[in-house]
Amino acid sequence: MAKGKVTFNTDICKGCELCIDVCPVNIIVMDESMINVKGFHPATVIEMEKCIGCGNCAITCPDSVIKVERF
Amino acid sequence: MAKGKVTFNTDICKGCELCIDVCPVNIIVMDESMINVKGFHPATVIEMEKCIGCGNCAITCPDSVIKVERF
Amino acid sequence: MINEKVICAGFGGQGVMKMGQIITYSGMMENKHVSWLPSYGPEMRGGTANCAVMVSETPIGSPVITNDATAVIVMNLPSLVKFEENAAPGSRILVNSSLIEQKVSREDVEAFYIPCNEIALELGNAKVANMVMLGAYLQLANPVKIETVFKAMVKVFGENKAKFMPMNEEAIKKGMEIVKEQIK
Amino acid sequence: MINEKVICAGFGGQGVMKMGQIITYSGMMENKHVSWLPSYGPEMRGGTANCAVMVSETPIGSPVITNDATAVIVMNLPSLVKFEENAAPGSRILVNSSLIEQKVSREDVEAFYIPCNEIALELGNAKVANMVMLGAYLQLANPVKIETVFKAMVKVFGENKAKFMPMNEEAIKKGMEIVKEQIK
Amino acid sequence: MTIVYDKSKGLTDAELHFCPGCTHGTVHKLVAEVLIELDVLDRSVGVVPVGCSALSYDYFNCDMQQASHGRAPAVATGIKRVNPELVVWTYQGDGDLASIGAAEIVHVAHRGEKITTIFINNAIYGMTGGQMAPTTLIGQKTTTSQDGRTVEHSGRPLKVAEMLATIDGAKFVERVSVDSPANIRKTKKAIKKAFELQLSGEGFGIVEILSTCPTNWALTPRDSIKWLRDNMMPYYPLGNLRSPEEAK
Amino acid sequence: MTIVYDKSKGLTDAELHFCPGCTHGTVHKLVAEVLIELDVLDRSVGVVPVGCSALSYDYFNCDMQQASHGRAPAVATGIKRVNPELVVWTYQGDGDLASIGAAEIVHVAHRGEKITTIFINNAIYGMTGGQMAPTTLIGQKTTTSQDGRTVEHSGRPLKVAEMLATIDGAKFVERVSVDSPANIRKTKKAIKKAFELQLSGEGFGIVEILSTCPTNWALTPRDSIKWLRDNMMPYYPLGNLRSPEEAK
Amino acid sequence: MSKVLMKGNEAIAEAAIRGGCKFFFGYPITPQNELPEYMSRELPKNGGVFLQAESEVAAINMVYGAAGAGGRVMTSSSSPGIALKQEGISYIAGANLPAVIVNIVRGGPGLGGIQPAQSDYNQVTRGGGDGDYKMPVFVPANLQEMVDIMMEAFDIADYYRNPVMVVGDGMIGQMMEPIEFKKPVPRELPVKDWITNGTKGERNPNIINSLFLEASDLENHNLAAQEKYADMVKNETRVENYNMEKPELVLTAYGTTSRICKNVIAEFKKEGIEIGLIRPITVWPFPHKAFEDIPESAKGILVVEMSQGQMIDDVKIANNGRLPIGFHGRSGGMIPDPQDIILKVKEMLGGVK
Amino acid sequence: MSKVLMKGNEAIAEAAIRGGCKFFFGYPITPQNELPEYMSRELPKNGGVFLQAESEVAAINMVYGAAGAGGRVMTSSSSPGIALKQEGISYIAGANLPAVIVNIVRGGPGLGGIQPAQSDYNQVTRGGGDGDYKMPVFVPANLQEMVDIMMEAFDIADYYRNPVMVVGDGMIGQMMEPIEFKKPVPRELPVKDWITNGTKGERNPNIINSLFLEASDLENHNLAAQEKYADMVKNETRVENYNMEKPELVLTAYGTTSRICKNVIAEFKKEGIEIGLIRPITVWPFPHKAFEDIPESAKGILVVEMSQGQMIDDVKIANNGRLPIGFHGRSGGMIPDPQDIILKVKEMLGGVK
Ligand SMILES: Cc1ncc(C[n+]2csc(CCOP(=O)(O)OP(=O)(O)O)c2C)c(N)n1
Ligand SMILES: Cc1ncc(C[n+]2csc(CCOP(=O)(O)OP(=O)(O)O)c2C)c(N)n1
Ligand code: SF4
Ligand code: SF4
Ligand code: SF4
Ligand code: SF4
Repeated sequence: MAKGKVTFNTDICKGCELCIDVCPVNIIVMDESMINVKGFHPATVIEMEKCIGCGNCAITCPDSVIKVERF
Repeated sequence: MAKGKVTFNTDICKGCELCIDVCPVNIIVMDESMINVKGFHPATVIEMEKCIGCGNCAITCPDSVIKVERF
Repeated sequence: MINEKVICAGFGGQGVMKMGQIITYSGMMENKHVSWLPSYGPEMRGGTANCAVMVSETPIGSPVITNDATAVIVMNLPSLVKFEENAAPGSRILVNSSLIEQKVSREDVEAFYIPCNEIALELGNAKVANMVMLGAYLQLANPVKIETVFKAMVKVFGENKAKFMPMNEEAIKKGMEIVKEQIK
Repeated sequence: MINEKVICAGFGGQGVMKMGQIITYSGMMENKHVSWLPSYGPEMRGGTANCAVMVSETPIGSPVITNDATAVIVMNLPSLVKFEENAAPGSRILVNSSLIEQKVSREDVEAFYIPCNEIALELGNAKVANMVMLGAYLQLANPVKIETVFKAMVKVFGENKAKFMPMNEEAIKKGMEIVKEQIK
Repeated sequence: MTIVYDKSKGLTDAELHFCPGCTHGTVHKLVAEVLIELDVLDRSVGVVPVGCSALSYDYFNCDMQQASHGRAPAVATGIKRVNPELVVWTYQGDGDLASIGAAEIVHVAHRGEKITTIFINNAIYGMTGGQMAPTTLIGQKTTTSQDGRTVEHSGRPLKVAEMLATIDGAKFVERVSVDSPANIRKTKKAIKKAFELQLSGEGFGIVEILSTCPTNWALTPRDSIKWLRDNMMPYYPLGNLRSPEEAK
Repeated sequence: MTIVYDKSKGLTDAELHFCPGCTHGTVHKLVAEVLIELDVLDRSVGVVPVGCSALSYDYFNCDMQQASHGRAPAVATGIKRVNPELVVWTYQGDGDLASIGAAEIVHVAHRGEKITTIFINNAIYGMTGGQMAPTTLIGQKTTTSQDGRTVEHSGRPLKVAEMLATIDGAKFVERVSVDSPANIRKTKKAIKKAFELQLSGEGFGIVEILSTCPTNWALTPRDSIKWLRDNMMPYYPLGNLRSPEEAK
Repeated sequence: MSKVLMKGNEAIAEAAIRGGCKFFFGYPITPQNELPEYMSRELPKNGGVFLQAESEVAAINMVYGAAGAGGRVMTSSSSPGIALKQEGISYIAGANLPAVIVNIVRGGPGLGGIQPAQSDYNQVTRGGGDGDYKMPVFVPANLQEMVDIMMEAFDIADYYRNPVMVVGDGMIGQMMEPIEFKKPVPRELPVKDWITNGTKGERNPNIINSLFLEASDLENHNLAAQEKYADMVKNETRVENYNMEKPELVLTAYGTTSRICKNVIAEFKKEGIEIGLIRPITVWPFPHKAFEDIPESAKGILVVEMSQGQMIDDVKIANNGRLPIGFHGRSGGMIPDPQDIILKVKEMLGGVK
Repeated sequence: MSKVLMKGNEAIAEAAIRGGCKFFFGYPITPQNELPEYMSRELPKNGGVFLQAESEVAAINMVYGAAGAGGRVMTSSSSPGIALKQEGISYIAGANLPAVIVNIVRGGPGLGGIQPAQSDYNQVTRGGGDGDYKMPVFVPANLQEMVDIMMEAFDIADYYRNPVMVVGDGMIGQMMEPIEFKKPVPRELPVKDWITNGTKGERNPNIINSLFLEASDLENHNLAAQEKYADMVKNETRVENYNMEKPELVLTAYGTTSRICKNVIAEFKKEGIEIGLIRPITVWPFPHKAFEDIPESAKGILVVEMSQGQMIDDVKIANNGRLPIGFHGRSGGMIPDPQDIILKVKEMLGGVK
């Protein structure tokens, strides 16, 4: 399995949760612990090591919040 | 063969000649000897006895100039 | 001083618009002030057609002729009925007597009757009836030189119609002759 | 003589429009002159929302509040920043201190800080933060009777929301209490 | 002695102003005859467009409205929604219906308005003196395509019937021609069916009629018929594209 | 370490004003990515409509024009005719394109204008607060069909792609959806093909994209995706309706 | 009847229904959307029909057809949408059809903005349609007046067989005020024997039309319309003269702007300065007489508009050179600030002293 | 250059091409059809593009796009067609785009007729589009002047980044007069660095737009436009003062109507009565100063229009109450008769003596 890394531009996340549904390894959650400047709980990744770098979340995010790298 | 009779409301004929082409027995001609109030040579029938009363001329005439009877 | 205001009227296809344009064009070629104003209707074909022509040595105000026409040229009956009243007192009305049996009813104008279609047919081309009438008008009013008219004609009809010019010229001359007889 | 000019401001979803409408409706029920004027933007959802409410014993001229608000109610920080200046000297600014850490910078007005969201959560319903604030305002300005407000509330929320009324009433009362302490 | 054909009672006494041999007149007769045969003339409202038939409110023996250019379908919608008992129809040219009025015709079809449209496709703008229409054929010369229409500049002619037939609410769509007595009779049948569809409340019906414009085609009326047959009919196939049976 | 995905250089730094989860944003990215991949961004002019994307001139990193409601195709025509070297595209919602702009979209297709249209079908008017669109589904509740759209009152929803595919000049017509990563990738492919068609000068291309409007559908973004899949996709079949091969 | 609190757009809709409106054809546009939305819900319950048209152009032509068929019909829109309706309005006027058009004005030009504005005064009083037509244009200043006028509007349209326009700015559309629906004084309305509702074999065909190819026919048609317009000028001109007994200066403004002016007047009263207000309630016909009647005490007129100055033309015509005219305008959705008006008034009073 | 005899519509087209027009988008309508027809034939020969749009609405929006892309572009139409263009014109003005719009006016309202008229004065000077926009409106009286203006129009549009309208009545469109194509005085035109012709990677994106959601932005946008309009008023106002040395009465008329007035003046001269004429060549900006400058000798102003009275409003504003104003108008395609004008003048002279 490829290894991936996702980075969120947390400030502009609108908390729509669309990225959650498309992650094949179910590692995206909303960070209930924080509210960003826009007033939303932004998306974040738990267990980054599981990420396969498929890019589904990034292509799905309407607001280009997510950057995905693979190594 | 049925016998027909055609009557032209000569005053409103526009001399378009469309009726000539559709007469199966070729009896419609333009009356070159007269000009109607609209300035046209109106259509008329020669050899009325040949008329079969098919109504082709009448249904074709855009200006409802022609009345067709059958007997 | 030339200050012609001519109405040319007839039905579509009689060439009244061209007639007016030739006069206008000739005037321009002689550096006179001119204008040509057509009537235009929803049915721009068929029906009646007419235009107002001005040829003047001074600038033209309104291109519209009201009741001050110096000449009224009518090629069919409805035109006579409609435009008779536009002739100024003392002016001329030119009637195409081939198609108009009726006479001019006014007393205060000069009336001329030219059998344009018959003359045209005599000349061998029914289409030059308007040129016959034009000749008659030119003879009477003389606002421009006849040579200018012959040149203008080519412009108005287009160079590619040049071969018809001799016939047109002949028709104009015939028209001039005919009306000369009437003046006598 | 009552002549209240209230700005209610917050972000969409905080219920500031309803808050304003309840005041307005109550005023009308008590036969006062009232008006309610919302701001409206291209994104009518999200973003900020605010309305201007008038309750007066004389007819209302302009429904617009410029710098003559008798009370400014702000539920979030951008609203405080934006509307602080609209408060008339000597008037009141009511701040939702749950979401706004900043203090009112003006000296010529009375400032009150009500932790609406926290109180609402304490009451068990995060959605009644606006009612807590409404209570605080009513306590301070008292433009209409509290019973009228309870009646108006039913109208504004709709009969089918009647079951939420006790909670709303409670929130209002709580708001009144809290601010009473501050006055002391 | 039986009368085989006489001027329809659905028409007034006014003389048509159309040019000699223009098949607008032919279609006028057919519409009038159908309204009489269906016995709906006295509850019928026709909407005429801007175009050579702009004056046709004077020719039909029923209530009429004159509509702004392209908007006859909207006007008809207004009439029908006010009074669904009325038999409402529009009569439109190809400039009117296919060009400026494209949105309005698409949307009566889309809404399935219970009206009937008679669409005269003569591949040109008649009234204004022969400009290119969306239906003008490739190579056809008009006053705004003086070297003939080209695909590169203006695309291929719009097939209105085919386009509208994709819309669910257009329950009857047929293309006909008035180039021969047989086709004129078929045209009448199509018009009748379209009106019957309205009477049964099924939806929108349109009859596209290939028609001539001798004046602006610069052909005699007789040659115009031939031109229509040789040029328009191959590009615009006749036939029914949608009928209630099929729609089910 | 390779970058799998990052914000497209075809977009500016401006934050999108769309509601959370609105797939307008998704499509914006795809268009920007395609313009970059085809290396035409710097000779591209986008035309945005009146609708939720009215402000999108701020989001694309190329020259932009804001068009009046429904007329983006006409505006694009003007641009392309002035400068055929430009890569011209319109971005339109279903109110804009299918309702008020029906004539304009039909006629760019009819003329075969060499432009590309991105058509966002979200079955509702977004910007104005959720009114019925021509694409609103039967039974769907909107602020102007509060008991749900009915066939009797408003007809069945308009299938724009099917309608335009009947027009010769529309050389590329495809319907896609952005409900899943796979479909998003297909959408991008379709957009790319449509632009390639423009580059090869073949004619008009349009991609109809089934999209969500969580705000006016009154659903969460995630439920909106589901609603799109369950309700829109069955009525609006995905797929290519016209492509250059087929057109030949 | 007791008072209700309603949002302007909804109040307009309700008043229209109570005024006898049965048919609505319109197209969404901010800031008037609540109006069609209310209609879509309520008209069917009242035996009417609401239809969302494919565009403003289609909507106004549906109104034409519906009015011609005898329906009591209206449409509503906002500035750019009204621009699109100009041809249709001209047709409706040309064909002598009764219809009501509501215009909730926003800032322009072009797409502009959606905030309240009065920059369509020219559009509504001079029109962008072709020809010499006119229509009564009402510009109420509060919801009660708006509602009163809406309830009357359909009668006025029917009475004259003419379109009637009712104009509010975005503020009027969005705000809430208590209103009471009061039946207007009934008018004796002519029988609609000219409508296209089918001859039923009982009469000659009726024709709805604005085409007159003969110039003289068209002129006569226009002259007949002029007579109708003269009647409107005589009977329908409305104006409020406020504090006009002995004003030192006269403000003139309409719609919500006039309310701001009233605040200004109240401020001046505190200082003992009397400022008057002429508030046109119809901007066509324009209340010329109110300006002729300005007392000698007045030293000038200050026109206040939410535009760069459009009504000012009519004020100049009405004033006919008598008094100095000043102008204060804001645009694009900016609302005049009472303080600015006060300054301007003081400047004018100082300037002419 | 020598004179040529051309039909008005064709002369306009030729002058436009010589004035640098490269793009034409229009839709057929009588009485201006010869104009697009000429363009369809001649523009391609001059490296330009003619496109018949699907409607007037599409045409004006194509103009918007083309102007935004840097094309020198025009459209033409007649009254109801111009009504349909109102929204588009407002957008063009709102987005600061240069374009030329020709309007060959016919009788209205509605479908009206196709004979010459001037009943769209309000439409062209006050617009039916939304917002506070303005554009120079030229109303030449003969073909030479029409042609001169057309050759300049594109420069004026480019100079101000503003739409320009050129108006004739049906007569101007249909008549023939000798004309000479004379190059206008060249203007220094600003570089079009704002157009959407692709960034080429060399600059930031250009945006063509009229949307400003922030009220203050939209107001500033409007204020900037007002400055531009003020420049136009200063620099582009045109008028002919004819026989204005010592007139007993002043006629005012524009376009072909003014020519009829000149005939009237000639008639009066014969009687030794001096009548003047103020002939606006631009109706916006309106030549106010010409009216201020009317000599003391004048006893009144007679406005002559082919309408029921529309320019009269601007005359009243310009006159500012100074002189009595009379009106003579014909409409629907009827052309004022010099005799009627003479009678009216005599009545006014008698009336004030
Ligand atoms: C808004 C508007 N635009 C244009 C016109 C001019 N016009 C009159 S008829 C017509 C089109 C005629 O063509 P078509 O619809 O094909 O009908 P036909 O005359 O061929 O029967 C046009 C463009 C108009 N009257 N109104
Ligand atoms: C001429 C005109 N009519 C109406 C409007 C109001 N309006 C703004 S956006 C819009 C439609 C939005 O719907 P859609 O095109 O489906 O786009 P979405 O907002 O859903 O993306 C309308 C009707 C306008 N601005 N101009
Ligand atoms: S899809 Fe994007 S905007 Fe939505 S929650 Fe995920 S990161 Fe945030
Ligand atoms: S078809 Fe009719 S109009 Fe034509 S020639 Fe025959 S009778 Fe006359
Ligand atoms: S112009 Fe053409 S369509 Fe019109 S009446 Fe004449 S022949 Fe018929
Ligand atoms: S209103 Fe709908 S379409 Fe518009 S941004 Fe919000 S979710 Fe998207």
